[in-house]
Amino acid sequence: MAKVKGDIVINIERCKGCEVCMTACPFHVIAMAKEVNSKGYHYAVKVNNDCTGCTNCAVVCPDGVITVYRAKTE
Amino acid sequence: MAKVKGDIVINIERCKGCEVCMTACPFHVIAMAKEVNSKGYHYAVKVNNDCTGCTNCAVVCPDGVITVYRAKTE
Amino acid sequence: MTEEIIIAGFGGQGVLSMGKILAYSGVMQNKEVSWMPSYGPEMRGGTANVTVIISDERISSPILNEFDTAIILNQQSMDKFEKSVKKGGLLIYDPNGITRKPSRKDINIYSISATDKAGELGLSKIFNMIVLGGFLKMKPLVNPENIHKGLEKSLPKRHHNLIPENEKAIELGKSLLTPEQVL
Amino acid sequence: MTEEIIIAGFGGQGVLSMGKILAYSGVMQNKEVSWMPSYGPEMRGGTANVTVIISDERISSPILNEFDTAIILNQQSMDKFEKSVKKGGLLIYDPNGITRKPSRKDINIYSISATDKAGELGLSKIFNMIVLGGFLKMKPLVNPENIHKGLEKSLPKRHHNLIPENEKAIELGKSLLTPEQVL
Amino acid sequence: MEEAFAKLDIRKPENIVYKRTDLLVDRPLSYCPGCGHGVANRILMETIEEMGIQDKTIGISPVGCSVLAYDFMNIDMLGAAHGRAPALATAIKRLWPDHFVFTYQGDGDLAAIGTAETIHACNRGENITIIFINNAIYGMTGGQMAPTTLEGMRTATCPYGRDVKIMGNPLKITELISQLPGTYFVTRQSVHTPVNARRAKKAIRMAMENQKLNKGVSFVEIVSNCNSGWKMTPNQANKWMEENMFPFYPLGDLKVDGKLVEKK
Amino acid sequence: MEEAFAKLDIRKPENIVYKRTDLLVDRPLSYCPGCGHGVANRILMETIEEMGIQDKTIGISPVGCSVLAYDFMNIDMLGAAHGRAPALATAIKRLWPDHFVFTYQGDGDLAAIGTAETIHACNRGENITIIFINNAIYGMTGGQMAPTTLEGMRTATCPYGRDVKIMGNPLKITELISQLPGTYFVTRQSVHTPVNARRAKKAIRMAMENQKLNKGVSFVEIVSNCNSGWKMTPNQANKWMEENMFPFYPLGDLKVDGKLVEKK
Amino acid sequence: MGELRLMKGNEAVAEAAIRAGCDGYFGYPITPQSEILEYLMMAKPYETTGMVVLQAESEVASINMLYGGGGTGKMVMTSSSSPGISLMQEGITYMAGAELPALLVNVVRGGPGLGTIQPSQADYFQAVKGGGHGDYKLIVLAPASVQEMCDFVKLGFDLAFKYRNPAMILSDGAIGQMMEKVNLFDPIPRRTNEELISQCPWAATGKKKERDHIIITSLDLDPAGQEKVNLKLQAKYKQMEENEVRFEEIQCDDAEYLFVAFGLSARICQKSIELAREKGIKIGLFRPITLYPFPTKQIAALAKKVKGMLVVEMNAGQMIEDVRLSAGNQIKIEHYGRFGGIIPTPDEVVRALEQKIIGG
Amino acid sequence: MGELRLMKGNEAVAEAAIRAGCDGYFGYPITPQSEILEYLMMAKPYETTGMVVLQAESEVASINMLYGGGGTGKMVMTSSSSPGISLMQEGITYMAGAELPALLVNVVRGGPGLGTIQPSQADYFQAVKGGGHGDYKLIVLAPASVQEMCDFVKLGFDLAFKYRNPAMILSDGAIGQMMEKVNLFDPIPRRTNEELISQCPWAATGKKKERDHIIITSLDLDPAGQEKVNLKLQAKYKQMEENEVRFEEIQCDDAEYLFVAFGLSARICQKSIELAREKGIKIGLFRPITLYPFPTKQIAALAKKVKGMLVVEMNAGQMIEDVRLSAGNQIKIEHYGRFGGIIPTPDEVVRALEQKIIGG
Ligand SMILES: Cc1ncc(C[n+]2csc(CCOP(=O)(O)OP(=O)(O)O)c2C)c(N)n1
Ligand SMILES: Cc1ncc(C[n+]2csc(CCOP(=O)(O)OP(=O)(O)O)c2C)c(N)n1
Ligand code: SF4
Ligand code: SF4
Ligand code: SF4
Ligand code: SF4
Ligand code: SF4
Ligand code: SF4
Ligand SMILES: [Mg+2]
Ligand SMILES: [Mg+2]
Repeated sequence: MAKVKGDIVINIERCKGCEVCMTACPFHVIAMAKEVNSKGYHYAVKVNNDCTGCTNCAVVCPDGVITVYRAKTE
Repeated sequence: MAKVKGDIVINIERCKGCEVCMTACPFHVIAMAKEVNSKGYHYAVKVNNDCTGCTNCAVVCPDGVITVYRAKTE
Repeated sequence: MTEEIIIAGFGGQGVLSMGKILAYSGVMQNKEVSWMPSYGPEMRGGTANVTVIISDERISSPILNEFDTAIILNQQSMDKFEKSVKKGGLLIYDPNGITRKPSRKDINIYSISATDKAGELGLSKIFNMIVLGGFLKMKPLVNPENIHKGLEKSLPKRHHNLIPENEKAIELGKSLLTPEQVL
Repeated sequence: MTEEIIIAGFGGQGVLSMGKILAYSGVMQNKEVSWMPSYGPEMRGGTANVTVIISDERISSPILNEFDTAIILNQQSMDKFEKSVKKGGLLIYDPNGITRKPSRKDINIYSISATDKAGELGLSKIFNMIVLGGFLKMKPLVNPENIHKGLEKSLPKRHHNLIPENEKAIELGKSLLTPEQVL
Repeated sequence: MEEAFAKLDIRKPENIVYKRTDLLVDRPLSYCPGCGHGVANRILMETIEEMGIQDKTIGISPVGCSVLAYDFMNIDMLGAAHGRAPALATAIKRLWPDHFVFTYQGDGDLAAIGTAETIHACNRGENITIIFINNAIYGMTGGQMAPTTLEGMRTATCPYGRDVKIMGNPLKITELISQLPGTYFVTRQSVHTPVNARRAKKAIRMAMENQKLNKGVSFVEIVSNCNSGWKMTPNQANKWMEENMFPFYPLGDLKVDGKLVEKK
Repeated sequence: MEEAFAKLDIRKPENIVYKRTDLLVDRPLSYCPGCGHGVANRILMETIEEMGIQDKTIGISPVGCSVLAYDFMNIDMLGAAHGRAPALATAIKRLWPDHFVFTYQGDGDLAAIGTAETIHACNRGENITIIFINNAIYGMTGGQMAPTTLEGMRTATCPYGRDVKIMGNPLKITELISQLPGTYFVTRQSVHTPVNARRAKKAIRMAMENQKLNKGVSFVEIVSNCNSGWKMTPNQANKWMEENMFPFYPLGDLKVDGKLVEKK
Repeated sequence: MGELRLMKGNEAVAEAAIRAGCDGYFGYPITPQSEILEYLMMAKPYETTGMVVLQAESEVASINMLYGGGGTGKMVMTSSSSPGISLMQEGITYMAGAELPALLVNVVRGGPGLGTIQPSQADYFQAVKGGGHGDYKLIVLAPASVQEMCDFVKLGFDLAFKYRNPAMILSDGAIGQMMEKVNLFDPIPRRTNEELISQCPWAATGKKKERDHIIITSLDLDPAGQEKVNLKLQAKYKQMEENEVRFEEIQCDDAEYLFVAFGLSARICQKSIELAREKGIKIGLFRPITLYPFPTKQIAALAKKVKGMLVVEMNAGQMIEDVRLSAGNQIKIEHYGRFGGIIPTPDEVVRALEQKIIGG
Repeated sequence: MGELRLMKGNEAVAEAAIRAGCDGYFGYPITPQSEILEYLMMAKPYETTGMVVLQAESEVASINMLYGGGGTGKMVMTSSSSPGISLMQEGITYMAGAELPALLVNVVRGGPGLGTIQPSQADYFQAVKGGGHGDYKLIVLAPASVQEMCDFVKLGFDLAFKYRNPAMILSDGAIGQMMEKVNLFDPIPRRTNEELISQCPWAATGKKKERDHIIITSLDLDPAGQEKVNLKLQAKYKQMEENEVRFEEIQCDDAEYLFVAFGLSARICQKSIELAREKGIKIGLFRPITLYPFPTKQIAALAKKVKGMLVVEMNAGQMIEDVRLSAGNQIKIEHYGRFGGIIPTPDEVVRALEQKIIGG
């Protein structure tokens, strides 16, 4: 059966660590890094492979820093 | 039987001849003079004795130039 | 040639339009003209006046303190402008409503009973043309042809049928003018 | 005596309040003071700096182009203010986040590892007091008593219980200061 | 002619039933013959006289035909800049809370340039009375289009009639402000007949009484004629008003005691 | 840490389902972390991109936190004076009738200083789109009270909470303008969750499509957080917004196709 | 060529706007200039040239409509009188800061405050020194006749677009209300959008592929950037000062004394010259036409030739400051003014000359 | 006596207002002065002194609230920064025309237009020449320290009531935002309504039997009446010019050169004096404190003693016109300015002195 698989890429230099995406992800794919970027923000990171590519995180990201991929896999 | 009788006094120098009082009087007591006052207006005049002192004319006179009297007469 | 005129009277007497027809006629005769009205609240039911200047040269001030001619149509204006006529100048007035006649000895004075005549003939709308006629008799600054053109230009198209009547009133005015003091 | 100081770092580092406590302590010691912050959008997530002047005389310009002391808490501020220290003056900096150390040869340079120490002790809220301590060690402009009063005046009443902790941080700062170049 | 009917013996002071109020200064009003402003000025002054609050009333006249209202109303008054009367009233009422404060404004003043001040004073629920003379035109400046000018109506700046596609719809500002919680009493009246004038006066009385009770904004619209601007005689104008203005601006209360009046 | 989960092989251009629109300039936005302005900016630009009208769109940014929106939106834009965006839009749309014109305004901008311009542009039925970000505060200037600040809510100029007796009621400007015949589509949305953001985008799309059809004003309110001004984290702010703002400013359409939506 | 008409100054402005190819007029009624909007509404240019005419809800809205229109490269104008112009000050400094072309007509009435509706020249300072905040300049033209009311509309638009700067016609109630002969220039067609786009590449007209998006603003949060904006503006103003000074000299050649006056006052002074020369006083008139840029050099040169200058203004003394700054303090320079709507008469001006300059 | 505090200039204004017995503050937020309203809202003087504090819907509303309050004799004030003050121009000229007391605080930022929020002095012309229409003057006070921000609130109110004229404190973002030691004067109780009525018989406070009704207006439809109003205003301004000029001279006694500067610029120049005197340049500072009435006579006198003056302003050259008008053109007078929010540093001012005045 074809399964839908997703992935995200976060532009961490542009991330402001607001955590809105984290709240929005139904699959808890996103968490905040301990490290900060050059602007001093704890940026968002992907913490598992459960992404379905639903785009929720990207849709609510105020800084538009998330790119979402989706593909059917076997 | 006691009858109510009215009378009006028009300050003709202040009258602007707008004719609003004339329209408002239920008893056609008021008409406009042929003569003009010093401002050039055909002022309002009393033309009969049918006034009941209802104050209608005074109430609508924009320039407040009508004084109304009323008394019971026999 | 420069003629500096004040026309003054009540708001409803057509003072401004008389000035306008005169000015437009001047334009038609290729003169320089200026028409400077009083404006604003003094006009609401009050007096109105207009300064008209007709000249062969560029006009300097549109606002003047003395005039070659004063055309005066009510008492207030008489009080205000009699003194502003240049020595040897011309004063034309309509005696209707005038309680104090002009008293200056150093100017030419004419009266014109335009109100009465207009009332008589039921022409009160063009009362001002009668007065204009009186003025033109004394100062034929513009010829009848250009007055015609001036009327055409200053009256809205829908009133052009009234031009002949206006012209007649002007002619009437010429005949009504009565000298009172000629220097 | 006039001491002209610039304190510069990130918005969140307590730069302005460090300046304020210093200034208020100066007031308590009966000095003239001025506290002139940078303000506006550059503060939103960006850098912040404040010029503090403490003097025995009336203070002339609150805005200066060179300083007796620069207290520098990030790289941007280093780039901007190292050059503004007067010859023979003092530069104190926290090496955390500094990628290019100060290179001037004509000034006194001290470092103070306040960020690290504060992190270690879980005192990051009063990191700025550690730095202030370092400065006061070099320039004891105000005595501890007046610093206490300064803290009382500048902290809201509900935070007065934290004053002893602040004072301890100042003492700590004095011990952390490390000379790097002494003229 | 007058004399023939003038000799009735009831002309005695004790028989006076209507007399120009002393709160109108003894001088001619500057309004055109037959203009509703005159009646509105008078019934407002009568109300203040009857309430006995002359010494505690501060009025604000606008820029518009009633710009000189302060010359006629025998109370302390301020002439506001065009549209800003509600701002003046706000400050005055807050600074003199036990005084009575009213504004008297035209439709251009209140609903065009002064829209923001009107809405915000109403929204704050300032404890004031607003008298709003809606004559659907800028009377003072020579009859230009107002926000309230009716569709198709001709004015100096819509000589071919108001074209709502270009100029927008007539603005029912009174309906709008009645939606705001800060308004307590909102009514629309007229003064062109004795009945209406008496009713309008009652409304003004209620508006002023509300101030005593600290109720917030009382707003009295008076749909009125501008016969000069409309280029009609006063009686024609009043008739035209009944036929054309009242259908669009229906008379009656919009909000009473802080509650919207249900439309029938 | 990132790396551990980063190696999926579906990261190929053909698999992209969401990507920052090119109509956002490639630079950081100046808004605070988690601020709704960012989402609103983006979905507006996505809409313009999807409609393919970049070359025919003229935008107007206000004075407020979005004062620099012109730096982020990759279209031709004008920065208006505080509150005056609808006046600019009016002129621009009338002078460029086949262009798309929108304003993007905050609550202070649109509902305080700009009240008159807002009401009159809406009343004239200008054929424009108004995007209205209601965060119940003046974000830009450091969190002062806005006309829309809720009762009891604390801001820099009502540090003890908005006291409606002194400061007036929060102004439901959207309800007000929906009453005007010049508005065609009036809706209230939010952008704090994926569902809401998608809905808001649809509303913006409809608003822009209406311009094509010459329908008059389309007005999209977006209830949004100002976490800085409210002194909360973004997620706290969004929660607070749901609990406190939405009851007073309920989401949904107020007017569709020129008709008021009946309240349930 | 042209067309001869007898017109009010206000009507001439309106007709000239249509003929100049103006794209949009936005204004609010106020005496003594309401005829401008009324004339336009009667003429309905939207049905002929396509010019937009809109009665705005206020002067604040009007000026911001101009900001919008001007920012998109359109030829836009407004008109008002003193109180309305005061309300526009924020918008005006925004337009100057954003370098937008537009034409403003101020038919000045007596101030301060609501004042009176009679003519005045008391808005000189506001027009030339900047009634709004910040360092900016308007191009200010002072017509003295109905003909110039007409011509300066075109000139004002030309200069406004040449320098991307708002221009103002500073007239007064008398010139607005009086009628004179006007030679109307031939109508110039409105630019097409394509012409506009090629002539005004700086304007916000919709982002084209081949160029960056355009931003119209007067903001730079970075003070260094804002200083650059200011330096650019100052350089532009210098250019205007070098190239755009306009003035008129009347009988200055043999003059021992000078009237310096603009607008209506200059017309009155012409009559005063006639009167004074009859008395044997050798006097001329210097009339600044551009109040900004001010004819500083010309006045400085004349100051070396004459014995004294009487600055005649319908205000309490405003342009006299610029005259003094130009002429220095070697010769006698005095002011004669009437205010609040009063117009000086030619003879009283001569008396003032005799008392303040010749006698004094 | 008094109370010593370290305060921001903006806070000092707010606290001084409460202490001066101010009856009402009406204002709208704008950087860099929002702390004034914020401080007042935090202090809640309506619960103590009874002072009204209201956030208005706009600056236009604010100034008209002042008109209302001032017209009833209350001690009212507003504050704003440049764009907001531009919006107030109509209201300001109305208040000047109606002769109403009130205090306005302009914490100036860089212009023109929206500009920048950093400090500037580019609103000098607007403040002293009249940003609104008509011939009127504001009393303009230029504080150079936080102490003066405090003291001038009281002084401003005193002068405003003495002359029945709006007074303005022309400050800037730096003085508004910086903290200095302030000696706060002792609170003065607000006047009771009875005191007000007896002190301000001209105010609209409700018509009393024993007097005529009072009318507050700036309108006189009759130009002759309006001219009288203007003559009265001019006479009042003359009074101010004679009695209210304030200034400070620093090291002027032996000076060969002078800085002329106000507000923040004057503070910077004080440092520049230190630097220049170290180099042996004998320089002093003349600081106008009242920008209107301007210290014309004092500058004229100094112009006879020194070789040159450098006018230092955070603008493109505004006060220099008044300096030149005062000093004439016998000595060298040049301008040094930075704009758009940039503050000159003490050393660059010295360099400018050397180049433009001493060397030049
Ligand atoms: C700022 C300003 N703009 C315009 C005017 C001119 N003006 C005076 S009254 C008026 C409108 C009057 O109309 P309205 O308010 O309806 O009052 P009405 O005269 O009809 O009673 C206008 C536009 C002004 N005085 N001030
Ligand atoms: C005439 C004027 N007054 C005041 C300001 C200051 N100011 C800038 S933004 C703003 C309010 C911003 O609030 P809002 O419109 O709600 O936008 P937000 O920042 O919340 O998105 C104010 C008052 C200004 N720039 N211009
Ligand atoms: S696309 Fe959906 S599942 Fe994937 S990270 Fe984003 S929100 Fe989570
Ligand atoms: S929503 Fe965007 S900015 Fe916020 S944490 Fe997630 S990726 Fe970063
Ligand atoms: S009082 Fe009544 S009856 Fe008498 S004249 Fe007046 S309207 Fe007529
Ligand atoms: S209503 Fe008054 S003003 Fe009009 S005609 Fe009658 S009496 Fe005269
Ligand atoms: S113009 Fe109209 S509103 Fe004004 S007074 Fe005349 S009739 Fe009344
Ligand atoms: S201040 Fe508030 S509205 Fe402004 S960017 Fe920050 S969170 Fe957003
Ligand atoms: Mg009206
Ligand atoms: Mg907001």
